[in-house]
Amino acid sequence: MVPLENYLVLSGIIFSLGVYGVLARRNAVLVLMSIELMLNAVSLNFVAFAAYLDPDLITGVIVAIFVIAVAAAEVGLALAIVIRLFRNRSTANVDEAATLRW
Amino acid sequence: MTTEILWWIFAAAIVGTSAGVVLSGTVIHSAIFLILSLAGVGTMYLFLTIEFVALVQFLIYGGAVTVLILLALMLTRMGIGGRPEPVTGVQAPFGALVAGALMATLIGVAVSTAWPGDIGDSPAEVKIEQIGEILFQDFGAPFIILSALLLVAFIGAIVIARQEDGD
Amino acid sequence: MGAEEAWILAAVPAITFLVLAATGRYLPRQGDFIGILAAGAIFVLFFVVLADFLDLGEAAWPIVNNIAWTEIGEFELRMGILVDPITIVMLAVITTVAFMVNVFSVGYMKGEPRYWWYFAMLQLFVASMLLLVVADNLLLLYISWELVGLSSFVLIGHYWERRSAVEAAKKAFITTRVGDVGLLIGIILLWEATGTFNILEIIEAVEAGAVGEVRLFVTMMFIFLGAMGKSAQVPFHVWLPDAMEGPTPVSALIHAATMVVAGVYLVARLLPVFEVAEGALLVVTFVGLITALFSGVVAFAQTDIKKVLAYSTISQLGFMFVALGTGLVGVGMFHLFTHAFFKALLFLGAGSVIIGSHHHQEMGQLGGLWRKMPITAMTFLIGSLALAGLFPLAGFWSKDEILHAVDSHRGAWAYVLISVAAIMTAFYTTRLFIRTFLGQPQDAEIHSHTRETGPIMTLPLVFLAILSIIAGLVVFNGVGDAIGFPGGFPEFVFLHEPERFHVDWGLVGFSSALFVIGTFGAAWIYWRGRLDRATAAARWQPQLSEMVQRKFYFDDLYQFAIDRGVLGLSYLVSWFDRFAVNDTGVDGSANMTRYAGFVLKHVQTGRVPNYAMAIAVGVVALTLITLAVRN
Amino acid sequence: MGFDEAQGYVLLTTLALPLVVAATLLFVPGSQKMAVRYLSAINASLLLGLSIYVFLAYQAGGDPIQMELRWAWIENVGFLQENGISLHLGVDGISALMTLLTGIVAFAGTLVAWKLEYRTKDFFILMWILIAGVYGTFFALDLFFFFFFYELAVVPLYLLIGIWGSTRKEYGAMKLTLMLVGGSVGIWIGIFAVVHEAGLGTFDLPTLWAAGESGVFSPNFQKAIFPFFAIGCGVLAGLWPLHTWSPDGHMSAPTSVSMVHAGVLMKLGAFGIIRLGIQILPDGAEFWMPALLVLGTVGALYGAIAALTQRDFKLISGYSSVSHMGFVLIGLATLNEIGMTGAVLQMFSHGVMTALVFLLIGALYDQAHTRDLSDFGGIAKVMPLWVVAYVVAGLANVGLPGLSGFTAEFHIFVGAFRTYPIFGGLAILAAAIAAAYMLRMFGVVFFGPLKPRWRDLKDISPIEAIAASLLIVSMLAMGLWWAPFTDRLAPTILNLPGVTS
Repeated sequence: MVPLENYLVLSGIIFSLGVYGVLARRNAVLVLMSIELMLNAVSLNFVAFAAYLDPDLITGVIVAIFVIAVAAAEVGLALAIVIRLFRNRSTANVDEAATLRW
Repeated sequence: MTTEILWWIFAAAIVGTSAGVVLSGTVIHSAIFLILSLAGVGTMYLFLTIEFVALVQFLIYGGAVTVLILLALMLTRMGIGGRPEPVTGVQAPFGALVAGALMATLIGVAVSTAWPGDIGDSPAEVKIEQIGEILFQDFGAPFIILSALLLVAFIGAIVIARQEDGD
Repeated sequence: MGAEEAWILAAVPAITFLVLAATGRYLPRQGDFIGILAAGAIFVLFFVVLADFLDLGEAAWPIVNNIAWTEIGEFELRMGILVDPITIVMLAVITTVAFMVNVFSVGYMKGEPRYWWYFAMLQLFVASMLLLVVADNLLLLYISWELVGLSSFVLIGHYWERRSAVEAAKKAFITTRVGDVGLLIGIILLWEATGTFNILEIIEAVEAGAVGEVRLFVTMMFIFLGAMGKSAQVPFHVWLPDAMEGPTPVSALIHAATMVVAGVYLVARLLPVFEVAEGALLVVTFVGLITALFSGVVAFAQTDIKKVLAYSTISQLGFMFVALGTGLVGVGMFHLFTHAFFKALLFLGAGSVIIGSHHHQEMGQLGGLWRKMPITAMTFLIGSLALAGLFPLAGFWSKDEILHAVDSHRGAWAYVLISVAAIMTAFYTTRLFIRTFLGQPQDAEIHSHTRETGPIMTLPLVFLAILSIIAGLVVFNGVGDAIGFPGGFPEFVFLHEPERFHVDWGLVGFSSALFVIGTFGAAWIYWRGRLDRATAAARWQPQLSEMVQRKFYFDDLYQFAIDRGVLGLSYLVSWFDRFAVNDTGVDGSANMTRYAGFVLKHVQTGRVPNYAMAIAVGVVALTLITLAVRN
Repeated sequence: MGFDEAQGYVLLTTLALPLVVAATLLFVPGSQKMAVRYLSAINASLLLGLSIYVFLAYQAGGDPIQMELRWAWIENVGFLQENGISLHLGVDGISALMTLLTGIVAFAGTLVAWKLEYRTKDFFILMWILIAGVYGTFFALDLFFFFFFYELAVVPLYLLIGIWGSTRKEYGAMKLTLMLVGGSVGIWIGIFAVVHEAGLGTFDLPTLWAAGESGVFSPNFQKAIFPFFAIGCGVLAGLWPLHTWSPDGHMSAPTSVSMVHAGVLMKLGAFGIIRLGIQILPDGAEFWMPALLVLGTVGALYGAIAALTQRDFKLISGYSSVSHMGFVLIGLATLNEIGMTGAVLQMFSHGVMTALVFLLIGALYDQAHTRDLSDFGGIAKVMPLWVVAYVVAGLANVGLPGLSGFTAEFHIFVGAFRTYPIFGGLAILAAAIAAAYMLRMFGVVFFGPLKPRWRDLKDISPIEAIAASLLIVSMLAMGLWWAPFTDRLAPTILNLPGVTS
């Protein structure tokens, strides 16, 4: 059967790709997608652990469900911000929005 | 044996599509890759015999979230044509480096750690009833709070995205 | 009331002070009669104390009476009074002169500003001075020592609208305070060594050898510093001539008869300790001699009546220290006793001249007052002769005693020098008298307005003049016996053994010769108001003359030291505080923080990817560190 | 309820009263200025009465700590054990005297603020919070509450100076607050180190003192931690070279704040050094005291010398405060009974004296709107009472016998000579310099010919005169008959660990 390590490695790869996306891409929507990738990686991790290590107390599964729900909320909010940003600045590039600066 | 081969195929597909998400030059392509990647992760849940989560994954991610993203893309007219401009920021190389380091670390940790329990076994089957019980009994309060969070988030999203007078 | 309650003497003027200070300005005549009453009361009370003291008899001396004050662990403090012959002498001087000055002031201060305040402060002075001489411990002595300094400060500065008066008051207070630093250090050192402030106990302990030789010498030098400051000995003398800015009766009381002799009193009081401290008395003699000679010379060149008298006082204080330096407490105290009367007389006489001539005190503007102010002139003459040492006036006997003491206890060098100082005394005194009262009026305008002063001022003069004539006679055994004392002055006030006074006719002749030389020298130069010989002398040695007139540059030197040294240091410290400590140290660190913020704020690019990058780097780094630590 | 416990409630009342008044004032309309003033004046009188009571009721020969009261607050939680944090009040001889000082200065300060017109209500609210903090610090026998009240006293200062101040007020207020809070950080670190090292799970001071005596704190620990307390509290006590907030802070502060600040708050610093430093860490104190002595002596001389050429009234007082607090440090550093008694006496003496000085400077500044010495001259003519009061204060400053300054300084000198004769001599020298700067100011400002522009100056008002006479009476009391003070102090001080007789 597929051992636990495989899932962990897979999730690590997805997560790292997400990180790269967040760090490298300019488009806000893409950054958001990368975050979704990272969240997925984490969910996968949780579920895998739950299934392999703790089958009776399937807390990891619950967490994964929560993650999905929170992700939905987050995406909704984040996209609203992106739309707002685009409307105000005519761009969705994150490196052009620098209002967080002092 | 068949399962393992299938697993490897799906795993490769997930990695490929995920890479597609972050590397693709067009946003709309990225969005499609994202759908595929999310679906792939959903199949992974099937491999782990937790069908409920897989279902949720397909429905919510594959359905709602991606629809939202696509909607946003349309509203911002980003996916369609537009000026050719660099898709990556100035810190992309450094980001690759960091992400690579992170990947190496995570893989290293995953592989080198001796996990407790008999890992060779297939994962335990998880019944939906079990999930339901735990979700509504042990995690009742967080569940309710979560629903409130969702509500607040969507109201917030509406408020933020609303077209104001004078905009 | 007996000698044990001698503190009442101090309490009476203290209460009077409070009454006058609180209500004086609203009372009729601004309350001056209360001051006189109080002074008269203590004058009478003194005789009560004296009678009781003599009644108790020699066996009961010294009379001690004290109460517990505080106790901090082993640090126990008792406050109280000590009455012995030295105290009695001081009490006699203070009460008498204070009474005379109070009466005289009514005339002198008439119509002056803050009349009531003047009388109030006079009482405060008398109270503190009396407390000083009855104190049985050095702490109480120091307390009253400072209080007399305070009253002196206030009274010198009585005319505070005049800048010079304020400066003089300040100078007096600060100069004596420099000496007081020494005194306080000395007192504390003595306490360290003996564990007590009580004077008798200290003497006992020191005589028993409780203190090491060098340490004791150093301690006594510190204490002597205090005495030098208060008694205006070189180099602390500079304040006394300036103190003449105060009202003249104050000069008579404080700066001639009482406060300035506090230093002498202190040394006399602690003479047994000085004796044990090897060499300390030699220093006392030495300082006294230098002062006596120095101020005698400076007095030659002074033209202000009061300034001449001030330098004369300094010089006479030097005589007293010389006498104490021989270890004969009776001799020093005797000169203190007689000097108080004739010097107070001279000052009050000068005050009378000032009032009579409508506030002129420069000898260059006076002269020929003999006819205009006969009583003042007569009494002044008596005072002058007593000071110069004419047989058999008061000053003669005390000076005679000093010469005798120096002759027998110090070498020939001291004898010669003190004789020279005695000649100088006669010289400047005669000069002062001739230029003020004899000869032609220097300023006809002033002369024509001059009138003799009223009886309220001349009566104290007459009284003091009588004392100046007869006070010296108490040195005789027979006189002392007759008024109830155990004998003459040296048999009453002594350190180890009473000493019977004998007239040494050889010494009388020598002393009179000194008087004659000085007097006739001055008369030869200044007779009938001629100044040509004096001018010729000045022209003969212009540099020397200049030096004397500038008082050997002491004031200039001090001014220089203060301006350049002390104030310069203060500016330096202030600058250091502002620029080094505050601007560099405190504001500097604040500015550093601000600058750091200014620089580091650029880290905040405001671009989310940069922050994300920071987070990612941090996560990776932390993970790696955790792993590294765990392995 | 036993008598001693009942007395504990006296302390509690004293502590709570200003807070209650502050809370009440919140509900008084700001326009009702007279109501605010009367309420504050009544409160100040009550506090004065209570403070005098506390001082007199403290039995000189009794237990070191009296009038104890303990209300448990947090205990048996986490690392906290029995009596973990409790409102533990009580006074010893030192804090009894400091309580008296606080009562006197607060009373005088309230009267002086009578004519304040700008935001009267807010001013008094902050003032009473500050006073409560001061009382609390003196009463607290619990490290947590000690620190709590200490901060409660320090923080309102910023607003009081920043809003009601004058000359460069923002700068002065900011500097003062930053430096003091910086010191607090040190104290806080020290407190945690001590509580942790003791391992008793309690902030209770008597417990920690007892623990210290049984040797819980190793000498090395003590040596390491003592500087935190000494410097942390030293900032507030004007420890050289951390004194520079003092001249600037005083220059900016409004009159009554200057009075309370210089009069009482600076004493909190010295009090903290005793309470935290010497009482908890005697070995550390012994090790570091020579350093403190040197700093104290430098401060005493430095302040005095710098004051010689200042041109601003308040700067002179500021520097003279540095000098006098230097004396306090010298006294503490002697670590013997007389010297430390002198130090505490000096805290009281300097408190009332400096309060009087600031009161008078304020009274003059309100009319003249300048504090430059050279602007003045001969004002004794128009303000005789003012001048007399100032001269009394100045003479106390100089250390003239009969006034409190002498009593205090004398004890310090004697104590210093016992341990460090050279420094004793230097201290006396500093006291002599005080005469120079005081008399210089007298001469320039009070005497000499009256400058015409000051012909219309008015003498101090009756209200100010009451406040001033209270302060003068305090100075005379200590100067003339100091046994009531030393009797209460000496047993307490001898009881402190590491203090020799």
